[in-house]
Amino acid sequence: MAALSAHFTLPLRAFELELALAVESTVALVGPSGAGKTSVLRAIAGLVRPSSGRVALGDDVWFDAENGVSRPPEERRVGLVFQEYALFPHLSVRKNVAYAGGDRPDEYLERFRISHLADARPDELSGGERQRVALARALARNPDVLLLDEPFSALDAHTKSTVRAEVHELLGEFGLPTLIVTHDYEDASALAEEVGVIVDGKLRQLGTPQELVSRPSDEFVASFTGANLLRGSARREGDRLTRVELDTGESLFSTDVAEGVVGVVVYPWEVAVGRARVDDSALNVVSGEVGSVVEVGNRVRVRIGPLTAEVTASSAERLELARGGVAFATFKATGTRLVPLDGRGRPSATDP
Amino acid sequence: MAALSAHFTLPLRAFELELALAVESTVALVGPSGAGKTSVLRAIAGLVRPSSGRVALGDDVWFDAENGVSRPPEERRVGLVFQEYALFPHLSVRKNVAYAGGDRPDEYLERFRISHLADARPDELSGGERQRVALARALARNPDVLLLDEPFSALDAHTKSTVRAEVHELLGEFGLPTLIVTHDYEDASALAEEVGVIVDGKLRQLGTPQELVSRPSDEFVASFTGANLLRGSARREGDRLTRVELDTGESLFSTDVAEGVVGVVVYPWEVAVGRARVDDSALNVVSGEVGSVVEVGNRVRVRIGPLTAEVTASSAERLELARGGVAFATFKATGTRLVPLDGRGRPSATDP
Amino acid sequence: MGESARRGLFGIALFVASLLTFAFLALPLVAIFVHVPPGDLVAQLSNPVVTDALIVSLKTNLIAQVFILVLGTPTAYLLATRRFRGRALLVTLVELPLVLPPAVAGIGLLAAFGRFGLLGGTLRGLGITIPFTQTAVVFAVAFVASPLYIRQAIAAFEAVDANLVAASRTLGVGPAGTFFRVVLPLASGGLLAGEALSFARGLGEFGATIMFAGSLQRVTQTLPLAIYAEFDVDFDVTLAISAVLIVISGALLLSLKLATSWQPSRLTSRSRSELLSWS
Amino acid sequence: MGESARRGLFGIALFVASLLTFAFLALPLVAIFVHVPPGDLVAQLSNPVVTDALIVSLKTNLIAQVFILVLGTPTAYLLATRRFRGRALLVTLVELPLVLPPAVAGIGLLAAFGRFGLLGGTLRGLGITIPFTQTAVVFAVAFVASPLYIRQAIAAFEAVDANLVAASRTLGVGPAGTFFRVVLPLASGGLLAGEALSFARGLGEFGATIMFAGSLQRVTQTLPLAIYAEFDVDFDVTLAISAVLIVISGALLLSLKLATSWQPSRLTSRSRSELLSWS
Amino acid sequence: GGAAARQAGADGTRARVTVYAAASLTDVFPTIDPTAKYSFAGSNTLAAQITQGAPADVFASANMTIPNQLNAKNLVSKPIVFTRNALVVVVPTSNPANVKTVYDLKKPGTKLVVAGPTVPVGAYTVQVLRNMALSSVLQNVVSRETDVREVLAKVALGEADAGFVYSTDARTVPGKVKVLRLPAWAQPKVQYGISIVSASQNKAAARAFVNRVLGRAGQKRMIAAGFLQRVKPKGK
Ligand SMILES: Nc1ncnc2c1ncn2[C@@H]1O[C@H](COP(=O)(O)OP(=O)(O)OP(=O)(O)O)[C@@H](O)[C@H]1O
Ligand SMILES: Nc1ncnc2c1ncn2[C@@H]1O[C@H](COP(=O)(O)OP(=O)(O)OP(=O)(O)O)[C@@H](O)[C@H]1O
Ligand SMILES: [Mg+2]
Ligand SMILES: [Mg+2]
Repeated sequence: MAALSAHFTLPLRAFELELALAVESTVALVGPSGAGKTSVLRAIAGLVRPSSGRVALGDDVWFDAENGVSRPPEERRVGLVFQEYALFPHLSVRKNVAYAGGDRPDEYLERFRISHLADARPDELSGGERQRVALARALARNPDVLLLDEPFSALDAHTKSTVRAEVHELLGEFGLPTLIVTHDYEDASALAEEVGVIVDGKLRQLGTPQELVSRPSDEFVASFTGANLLRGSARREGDRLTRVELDTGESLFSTDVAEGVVGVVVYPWEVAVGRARVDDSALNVVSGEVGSVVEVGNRVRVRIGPLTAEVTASSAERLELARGGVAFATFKATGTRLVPLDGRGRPSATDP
Repeated sequence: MAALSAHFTLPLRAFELELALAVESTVALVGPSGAGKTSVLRAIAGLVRPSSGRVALGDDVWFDAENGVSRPPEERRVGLVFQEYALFPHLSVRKNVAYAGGDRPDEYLERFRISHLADARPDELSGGERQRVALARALARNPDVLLLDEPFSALDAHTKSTVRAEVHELLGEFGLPTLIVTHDYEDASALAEEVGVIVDGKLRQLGTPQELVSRPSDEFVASFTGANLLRGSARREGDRLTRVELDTGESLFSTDVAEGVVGVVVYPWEVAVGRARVDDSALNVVSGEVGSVVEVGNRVRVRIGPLTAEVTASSAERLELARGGVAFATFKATGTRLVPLDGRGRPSATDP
Repeated sequence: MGESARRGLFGIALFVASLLTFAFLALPLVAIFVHVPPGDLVAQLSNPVVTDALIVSLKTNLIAQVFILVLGTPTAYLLATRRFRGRALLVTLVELPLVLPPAVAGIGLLAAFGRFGLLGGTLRGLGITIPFTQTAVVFAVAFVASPLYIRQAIAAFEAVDANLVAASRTLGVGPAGTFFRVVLPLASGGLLAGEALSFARGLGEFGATIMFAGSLQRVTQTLPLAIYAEFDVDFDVTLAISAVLIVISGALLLSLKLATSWQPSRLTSRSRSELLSWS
Repeated sequence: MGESARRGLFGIALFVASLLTFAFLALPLVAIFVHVPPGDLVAQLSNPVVTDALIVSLKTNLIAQVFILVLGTPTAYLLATRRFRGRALLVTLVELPLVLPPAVAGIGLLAAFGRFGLLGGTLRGLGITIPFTQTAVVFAVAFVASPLYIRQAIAAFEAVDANLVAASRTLGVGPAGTFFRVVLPLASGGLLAGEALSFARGLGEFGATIMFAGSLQRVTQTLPLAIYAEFDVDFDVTLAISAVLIVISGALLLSLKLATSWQPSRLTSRSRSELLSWS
Repeated sequence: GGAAARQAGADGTRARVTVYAAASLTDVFPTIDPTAKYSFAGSNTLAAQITQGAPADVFASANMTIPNQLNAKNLVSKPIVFTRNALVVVVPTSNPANVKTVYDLKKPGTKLVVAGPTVPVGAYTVQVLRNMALSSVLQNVVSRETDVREVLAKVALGEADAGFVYSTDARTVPGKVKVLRLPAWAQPKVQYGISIVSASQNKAAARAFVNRVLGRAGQKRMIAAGFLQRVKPKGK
């Protein structure tokens, strides 16, 4: 399987999309709405023309600004699954899958377990079914690259996990170079070996899910991977610790090295909760009112002041978090990371 | 605060919406797309007229089929937040919030931290900001009931949790009777004391999140709360155990009592994973290929045959689940629940 | 309460205004049929003036519509899918005949294709004369009726979801294939509607025809011209012909309705209607 | 490769067809201006025939448009927001004049309001004569031009998101308030467009007017009628008047374009245009 | 509605008389009374409009038949002959079909334009041709216009090769058309009749106008415009 290599710049309304990617197995791009995710796929598929750069599959060049090469979409062997699936409403499921005239569409109907829907119209299908038809159609064109745009955003929360597992297995079977874009980090980490975080058209960080979680390059990546973020100003303390003065006045310690305005990143499952203050120099403590208490499976996500902590249902019971009141969130200095605050790309909903 | 009581039937295209509700504090309705959730709110707000039934706030009757009472929307004191927010695109944020002419809108702008956006047009706002404007607008009309339609569906995954916490706190402050509809069980359980599962216009089960998880009334509720579901036929075995013959041939034991075709419900966190078969009469064992392996925070959701299990990252490492191969999922007979299979309401994406 | 009172007033205002509109628009049509006993209506269909005019009208209009479809459709597609400098100007050009006094259109056609018109010399060189011939009628009709079709077609093409076109392209089907397999089927409703409108408008063409093609029974005298000619001879005949034309136009329009009935989003309109069922 | 070849052909076909269309539509207009030295164009504006006709046209059309707006808007809103039995029929009725030969419209108006018309007796009783007066012109214009406005208005009202109306209602604002504070502002673009079209169509009205109002200078002789009349007297004058009218209509249409330019979803059209920038 | 209607009539009532006159009088009548309001068209069309209740005060027709018919229906007063006219053939000055005499009109392919049979001049045309045994010429007709001025216009534009109009019309487009006279013996009796509309609100002014036309000054202008004496001078 030839790998897809794409580096280009594409002027969008509000900013310029600018990235370089090499897709061999499965890569996912995560980013907020309007980050330019769909535009990336459109550029690779040849639906928009970048202002500069190069897009090639192996040594088959699809786009090259220098040499004025720009193949139309129908001459690039891409399988693009659109955000809203873009099934042809006037054609039956079978006709949709057979549209590209690929060899034996019925095989694909079989494979995607939609044979029983062959004669239905798209508008009679459920979200999950639509999704499979769209995938089948894209693959029936037997492409050399697979591009998925928000493959799950149109699904109910409860069907999503099932579908996601299916898709994951299918991707395995076909083993095509695949580029997925989504705004849901969990989807991305579930499907891709490599995840890139894209904001305002720029790639903030590209790496394995583990890397993103263990070494987020900035506050935005951190918040995307589900971490808590506390703003403060850092000062070295001794040679191994950094002291961070929070805007709230409290101060935290981190084993990361940094100076000036930073964000302290700590993941909910690194945070322990208690009703009494523990005094342990190795532990950071943040106290606050108990906010929302959310049961997730057998665990409970509880908000304490600026922090979200994740504790077991049992300990939540023991601490009677449900009744509110003050609580103390504690986490190790080693459990924290410090990231620069460039002031950009903050999740808007948390703006002051 | 007077409570909202609503019981009515409303013929929809495909089925009849039929439910009875009493909302004193916060109730959430969960259901798949097309279940009739929005229609419930529309009926209560007076935007559609039920064919029969009664809607009243305390003893103030809004709708009563018998006595031909049917107040128009503007005469029911509801604060309805629409699925896509339905902000007036031609009005500034301030004008939107002031639309109902409620006393001092600026207070609400303050309270919802959108004063800095007062003069912006809705289309210049981020999802999270829109959401707060919509809430502010609905509350500025100072209503007696709050109705929220998919309050988070328009948000990026990563801003959602933050916003959800905010909303939860605001609901606390205002302490209005609130009815939320959503297709995301997690959202529902996060915000509401009582959660109802609605499918095809019928209320399947109404109870606290804990009740739904511990005693799902049917396969649909179970799958909605994130459980695994295995089909099989049950036969009593001794007086305490029930043996369930799975379609796959394997057989499981449950402490629940049932006969005939049933669904075996087991939650991912009740399932342990191993590479070797453990033989323990008290343990159910299901073996299968390791499918998708998804990291979620510090835990890993792994698919083994028909089951999804949730294990710690560390044990996932130890078992090298990532490399696939066969694995064994084990769970206690006491950890299972048996639900009747009415064949309806199965999450369509998992249809054969 | 004042609110509901005002609401009542609003509803009444709506109702009264609509009633007036409908009355004003219906009266003239009703009046004609009142004057014309069904018998006459049928009898007129054997009146040579009417039959000849009907034939001329149909023949010229069918030819004109063929041209409108064959040339107008690509034009509409171009205008709907391309953005370029001067596009607004071209759209205006395409719509201008719609708002131009037909008489002016006639003058224009004379000035362009008449003996001493811009192309007069060229045409004479080719031994072609257009004024006073059925060709002239076709020209007049095509000129006056095309905008109605092209406008609708542009709208119909613009309404086709761009993502479907994109999907077709990424599935390896070129622009042509995409046009015929995706765009055309999805736009067909709107195109049909536009075509019906355009055809009806063409059938009614009067000012431009009389100026550019003159009026000669069996050659260039279309139904509207016949009406005008008959007007001073026998008002009853005129009424009867009018009735015939109303029936034709009405039928066309209804077929149009059926062709497009599916277009407005059902849910939206339905729920809105419910919403306002009190006001 | 064959694909790209076919694509080339398709592009060329599109291009050629469009070129032909534009040429055909532009020629008559160009021709008129070729014949008319700009001097004449200005001179005509002081020709009493033209000025009288211009005054009559403007007066009658303005009155007609006031009626169309005042009565047509509620009618459109009713048809856009209510679903009831017979609605399709009423919509057809509203659109019929659009496809009716203007001459027939004139006959219909005569049959309704003429001396021997349905209401003839009643009107004479009230000492009112309508045919061949300026009132007749207003009637003719209103009858022929209203559909263009009402159709657009219906579309504009239907395009207003039902949820916004619902939101306004749940915020305690009744139907009337909602109409004026939400629906009207959001529909204004479409309404303006419709109004411009209707006004332009009215200015061009010919067939119905000559039938129902005759052509009496300073009373019922509108610009189109003046053109027709002058045609017999002095072709150059006719050309000049035509030029004047083309300029007016063109201006109207362009203003219309501007009024509606924002309407088609920008993103869609843009991305579509890019999508096809190869074909 | 009525308001506009009355007021429309009103600018007339102050002695402003409304005259419905045959198209061939388009140029001459305004010289006789510039203050009157005119509607020029085919006499037949005007008649139809008067029948439909058009607010005319005076009706001047290009023949006697039409006003007599209206008079029979008591729609207008008994028509008085106020002038006469003669029929001619006009051809474009460029004369593309090279028509020298009326007999050349027989040449097949000649584009001949005449007025409709209900229009006076159309009827006269048929008579002339019958008188000259040239009815076959009518096979060359390419259009039947709604009034004489339309015929003239089509010829003046050069679109038509020839057309039958009144000699007075021919004079209104000097240099644009050549006139082919028709033999006196073939000429039909072209008499113009003027009458007062019974429904006129404005009879006084109407009578005044008629007298003006019949009066010396009026007749002078008619003759100056090429019309003939009201009554044939008893040939010597
Ligand atoms: N062809 C284009 N030209 C100019 N600007 C564009 C184009 N397409 C999209 N944009 C703008 O570029 C930005 C990115 O759009 P895009 O659809 O790629 O974002 P996205 O990440 O896919 O968002 P979402 O998650 O909502 O789908 C948006 O602000 C959009 O308005
Ligand atoms: N006013 C109505 N009359 C008839 N049928 C309706 C009406 N409104 C909605 N429906 C239909 O009733 C069903 C429920 O619609 P509704 O919008 O309430 O579902 P929902 O649960 O809100 O779905 P989603 O989660 O996608 O918003 C749908 O099938 C819809 O087509
Ligand atoms: Mg996107
Ligand atoms: Mg909904």
